[in-house]
Amino acid sequence: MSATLGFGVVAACALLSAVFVVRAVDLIRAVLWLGITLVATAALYAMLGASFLAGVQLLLYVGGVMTLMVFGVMITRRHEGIAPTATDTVRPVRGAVVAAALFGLVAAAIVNTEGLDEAPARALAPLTLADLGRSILVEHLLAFEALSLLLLAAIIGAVVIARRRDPGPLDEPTEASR
Amino acid sequence: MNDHLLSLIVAAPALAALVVMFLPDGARQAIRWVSLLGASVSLLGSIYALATYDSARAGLQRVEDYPIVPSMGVHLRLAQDGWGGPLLLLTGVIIFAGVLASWTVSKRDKEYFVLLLVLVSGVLGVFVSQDLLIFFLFYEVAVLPMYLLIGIWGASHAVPAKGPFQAAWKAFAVGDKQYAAMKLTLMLLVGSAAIMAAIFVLYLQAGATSFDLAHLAATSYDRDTQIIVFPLIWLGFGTLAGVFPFHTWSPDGHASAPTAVSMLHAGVLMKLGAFGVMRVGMVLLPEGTHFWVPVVGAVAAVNILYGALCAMSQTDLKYIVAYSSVSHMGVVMLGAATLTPAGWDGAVFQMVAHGIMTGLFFALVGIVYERAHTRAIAKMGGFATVMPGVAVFFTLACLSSLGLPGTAGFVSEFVVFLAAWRSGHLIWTIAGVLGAFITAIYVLRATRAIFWGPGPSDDFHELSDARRTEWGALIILGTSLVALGVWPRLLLDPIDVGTLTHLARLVPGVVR
Amino acid sequence: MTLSHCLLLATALFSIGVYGLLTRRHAIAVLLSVELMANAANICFVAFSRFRGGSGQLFALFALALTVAEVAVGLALVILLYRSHRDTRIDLASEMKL
Amino acid sequence: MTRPIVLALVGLFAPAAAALLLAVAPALRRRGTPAAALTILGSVASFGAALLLLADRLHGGPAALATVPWLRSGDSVIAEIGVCADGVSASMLVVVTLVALCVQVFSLGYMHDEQPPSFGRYFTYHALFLFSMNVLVLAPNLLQLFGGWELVGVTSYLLIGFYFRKPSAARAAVKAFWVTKFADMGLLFGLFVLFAATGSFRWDAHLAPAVATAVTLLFFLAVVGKSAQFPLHVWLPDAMEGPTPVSALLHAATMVAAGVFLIVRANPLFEQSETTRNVMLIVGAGTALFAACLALVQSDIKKVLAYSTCSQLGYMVAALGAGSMMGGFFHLTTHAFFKALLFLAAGSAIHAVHSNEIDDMGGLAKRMPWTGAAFVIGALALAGIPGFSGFFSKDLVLEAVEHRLGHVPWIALLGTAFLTAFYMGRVVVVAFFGAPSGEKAAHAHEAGWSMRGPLVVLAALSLLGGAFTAPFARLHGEPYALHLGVGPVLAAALALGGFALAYRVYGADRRAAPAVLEGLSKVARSRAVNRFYEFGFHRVALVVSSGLAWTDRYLVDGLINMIGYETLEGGRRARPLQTGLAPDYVLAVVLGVVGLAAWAVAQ
Repeated sequence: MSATLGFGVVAACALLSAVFVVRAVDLIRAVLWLGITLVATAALYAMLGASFLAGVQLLLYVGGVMTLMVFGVMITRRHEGIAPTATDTVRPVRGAVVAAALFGLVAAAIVNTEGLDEAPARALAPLTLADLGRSILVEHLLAFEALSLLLLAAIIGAVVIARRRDPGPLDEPTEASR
Repeated sequence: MNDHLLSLIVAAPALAALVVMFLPDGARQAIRWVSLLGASVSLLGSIYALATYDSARAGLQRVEDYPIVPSMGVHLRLAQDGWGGPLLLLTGVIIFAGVLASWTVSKRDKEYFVLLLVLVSGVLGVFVSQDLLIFFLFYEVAVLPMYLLIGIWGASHAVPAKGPFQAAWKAFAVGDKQYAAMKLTLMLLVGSAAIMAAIFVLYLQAGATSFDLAHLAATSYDRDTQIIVFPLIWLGFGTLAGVFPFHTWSPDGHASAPTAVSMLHAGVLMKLGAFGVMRVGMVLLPEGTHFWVPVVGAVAAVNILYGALCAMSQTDLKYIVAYSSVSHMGVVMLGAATLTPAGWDGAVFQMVAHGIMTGLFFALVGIVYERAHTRAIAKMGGFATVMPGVAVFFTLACLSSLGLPGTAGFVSEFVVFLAAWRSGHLIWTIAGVLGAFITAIYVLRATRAIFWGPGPSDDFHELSDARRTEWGALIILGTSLVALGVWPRLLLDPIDVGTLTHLARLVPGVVR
Repeated sequence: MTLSHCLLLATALFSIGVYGLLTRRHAIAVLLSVELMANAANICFVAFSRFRGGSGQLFALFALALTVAEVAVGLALVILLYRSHRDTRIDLASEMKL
Repeated sequence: MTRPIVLALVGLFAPAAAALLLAVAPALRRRGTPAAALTILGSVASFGAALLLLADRLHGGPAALATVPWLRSGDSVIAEIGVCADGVSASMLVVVTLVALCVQVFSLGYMHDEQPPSFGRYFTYHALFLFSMNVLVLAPNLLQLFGGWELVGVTSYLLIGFYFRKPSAARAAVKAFWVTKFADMGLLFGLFVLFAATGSFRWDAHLAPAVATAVTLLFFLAVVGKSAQFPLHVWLPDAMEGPTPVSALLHAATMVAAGVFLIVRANPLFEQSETTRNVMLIVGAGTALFAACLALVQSDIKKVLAYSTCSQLGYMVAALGAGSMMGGFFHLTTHAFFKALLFLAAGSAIHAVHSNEIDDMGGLAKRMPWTGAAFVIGALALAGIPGFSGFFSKDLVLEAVEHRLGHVPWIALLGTAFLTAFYMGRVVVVAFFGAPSGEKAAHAHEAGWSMRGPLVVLAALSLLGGAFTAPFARLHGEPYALHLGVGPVLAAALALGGFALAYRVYGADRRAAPAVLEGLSKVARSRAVNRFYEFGFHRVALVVSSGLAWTDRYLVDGLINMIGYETLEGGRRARPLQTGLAPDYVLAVVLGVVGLAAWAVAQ
């Protein structure tokens, strides 16, 4: 019972803050609301027995990604456009309808799926950290290595893309800046 | 006996093209001689291949087999059957003459010769491929360079917008060379798509283990499949063979194309279409063929008559020849539709005969056009005075085209019409013979208008008779035309061997 | 707390992310929405791992790493966009139009 | 190889060798004289072989046949080519090669003023013609005969159009080819029917009556074209645009007679159909009379002779229709000699006067005695005056025709005999007697021996040709005895009357125009038959053709253009969908996801 209550609280936090993420006008605030969602998710992981993942989530996301985002916001503009265009009135409605439709469909599918909440035939042994480590470094070593390569590539790529080249394009508006 | 002769014949033009590609741009003579060398290797090789084909043994000879994708059963499998030799020879003759006729091309000559040679490799490959997928690949290799050859080296003219569909004229410059090239390519590609679909149906129904034509032919497909697939192949390949009403790429394409390209296209490429219909469509799908053959024959008869009638009122020399090709390809399809040994012999013979004849025609038209700078017949007249040699060969081509005994055209038309009549298709035959008569009207009218009459007017001061390499082209083509007309068994006997092998599957009675 | 609860929660988060994706115009806000959606997916992984077994956690871990990479590249792109357009509203970038 | 075969092959290939050599060696051809020498050499060889062949046959030598398979398909031989040396081919070969030789020698003088290249071209065509004609004559089956038939058509086309710079000659050449080619479709279809019925192209097959009628009627259509019978005679008068020796050889003596030769050859087939023979009788007699009428009012000497040729070919056709192969064939032979003679003599006169019009001539007999004598002998032979060759052959024809179809054809032919004498008398009187009508005619003089020699040879044959009647009959295994019945006497009397009348009318006034003839010349000038064909070509064929060409360009191809155009338009209409804005694409992706989810749920 307490687990259900805890889940309810966590879920409420996550959803509410998620709504703020997508509705906040000020981007810094949006980033911070996202942080709350992520923390709530980390809590959910912990409740689901994935404590290591919860830790990683906190470290990587809340610690790393959030910081990055804040910097990104600081480098660029903080607010969306000043003058709202005609599409600005249509767009939220459209988005809401589509998102609601998606949610409705998937939720209906989940609710209608029979036997989703039945207990598995045999009890599951909880996944220990050791199991996880072995799984990563033994069974899925290749994928792990590939992932590290990908990360390296992403980092280098990010640096290359974002690196300021000649001062030219920044200082003078080019033809591309319409 | 495996002397890799077929590989050599097929590869020689492509190798020559490769060499030409690495020659410096300015090496005009070297480019031409290397191209001619490649063409001669194919020509001589095909003569040798034809001469050494063992008619008594029949069947596939000089088989070469290189696995390409063994898991799917794709093999580069080349072999010569009875039909292969004559058709290789035709291609050899035409490309040889075509290179000679292109001697004076000056714009981007290197690229021109490269494309021409690549195209010919494709054609040669089709005639000896025994693997359907490779057959199709060669087919595409033969068809696609045409786009560039017409689009870059072609000639444009304007066609006024009229009729209920003139809206389309706004979008394309009808008559423009790019228009002609695009129309040709798109129509043929739509045809290719149909062929591709048909090939995969056949492949899958035959167990998806091999594209070998012999294997596919040994499979019996169910009747409904055959009835659905046959029209795909007929119209797919038929588009290239100028089957009505999918022939309209041909007049514009041929009119816009440069000389040697018209020669190759009308002379050889259109035959690929008819060859495909017979070799793939009819041989692999007997029941579908029997079901559809009344339509095929009727459309062929329409082709003959319609093409001839359209040609009669053309005012542009190249259009006349182009429509006459549409008409003559009808003879091929008519022969094929009789499903008799004589009809098929005649059809394949007509491929060769018409190939050479139309090659000669386009070579001559090219010569005239180069000198006179016009193709409008109304402006010409009396050219025989200054270009007697050209006039002689033009008359020869005309005579073959109207089916004069002693020229190759007679043999094929006579045999085809005889076969059609004998198998009871009286209406087709009457249409065909009438078409041949109308041919006599329009070709002789054109000859009279161009060559006869008082000497040329002052507008034409650059007229001169054919020059050295042009003579070469004309003489080779003209001699072949007469030689085949006088002694048709040179090619008819090997063709017959092939016919009997292929027809045996359709008409079980004709087993030798 | 059952599997379907977790899945419903994930769906809800994902849908909110979609809403954000469709409505926000600032590139970074779009990125934030994508993060929400990735997060929802991860919840599914972990939930299935918890209730049905299998290597869902492992997947979640890998997905996390991928997300980080994505964020890095995405932010770099945003910065580039800002530099070339002096703006980060994605609906102004219509270069994809022929 | 037996002797007849060798001889036949020599006869066939001697001119072929000459033609081939001239074709592949332009240097030889352009020099002119060597070309003439080669061609004449070929003709001499051919003629010698033909004579030997005929002599053998007359002494009872065997007929010989040698063939090789020419077209094979499957296990069956479709067609063979080769030579057939029997009585019919031997006698025809002699006639053809002899006349050809005479004409070629004559041409040496007649064409002397041509430039060497065109002189060479002329003789090359002649060699080609002789070869083609021999292919036809020596054909062992009807397919090869058809081959030769078409080839002589082409050489006729080339020779009529020899003066290709002259637009009228160019038109005449093409017209001749079209008309005969049209008729040739009959022969082609006849061959198809024959082959479908018997599986071969032999002329001695036995056919079902209906098939026999179909085959022979189809063949006869080709004969009507080639032998210029009504209503396909229109090309022959125009063909006179060719050089006169060509008219003598092709359009009088040999090529136009090929139609008659075909009937002679395929006589076993024609004998099987009463219907066809009646048609032949009617067409032949009708043409004979009709063409003779038109000949009355021509002022061009060659046109008179051309219509006369039509008329005489009508005789032959009628004789064959009456079942007398001997009569038709023998008239062909004698006609070849005297008509060639007439044309060559006319050519000689034209050469001297430089005009075709008989009104420009006059009194030529005095200045050109050889030519005048030759022409008169020819005219008498043509009119069938007793003693001349024409008398004997016409006798055979009239005898055969007499009792057929209620005497109507017979009367028509007798009338024709009268008219023939009248129009020939007119030409003789106007062109060769009386006073010269102008400077040129007054200074006309005989040409060299190359032109006189052939005239002498042919005149001798026209005069004495009657002597060949008996051997000719023996050769063809038919009984022959000269008997003077009503027909021959009546015909001779009518001929004499015709001459007399011509002398009465034109002797006094060379430009006399009797009222009867006025009407006729109106008919001749109206060119009704020609106009019918012209209408058919310009108003029907060309209109249909340009209609179809328009359809092809603007409907068939237009439709295809339209498909392309609509595709482009469709793309243009679909283009706004692509905004280039990322959010729109995202929306599309999400909608896709929603769609997929809906589909998954619905499953």
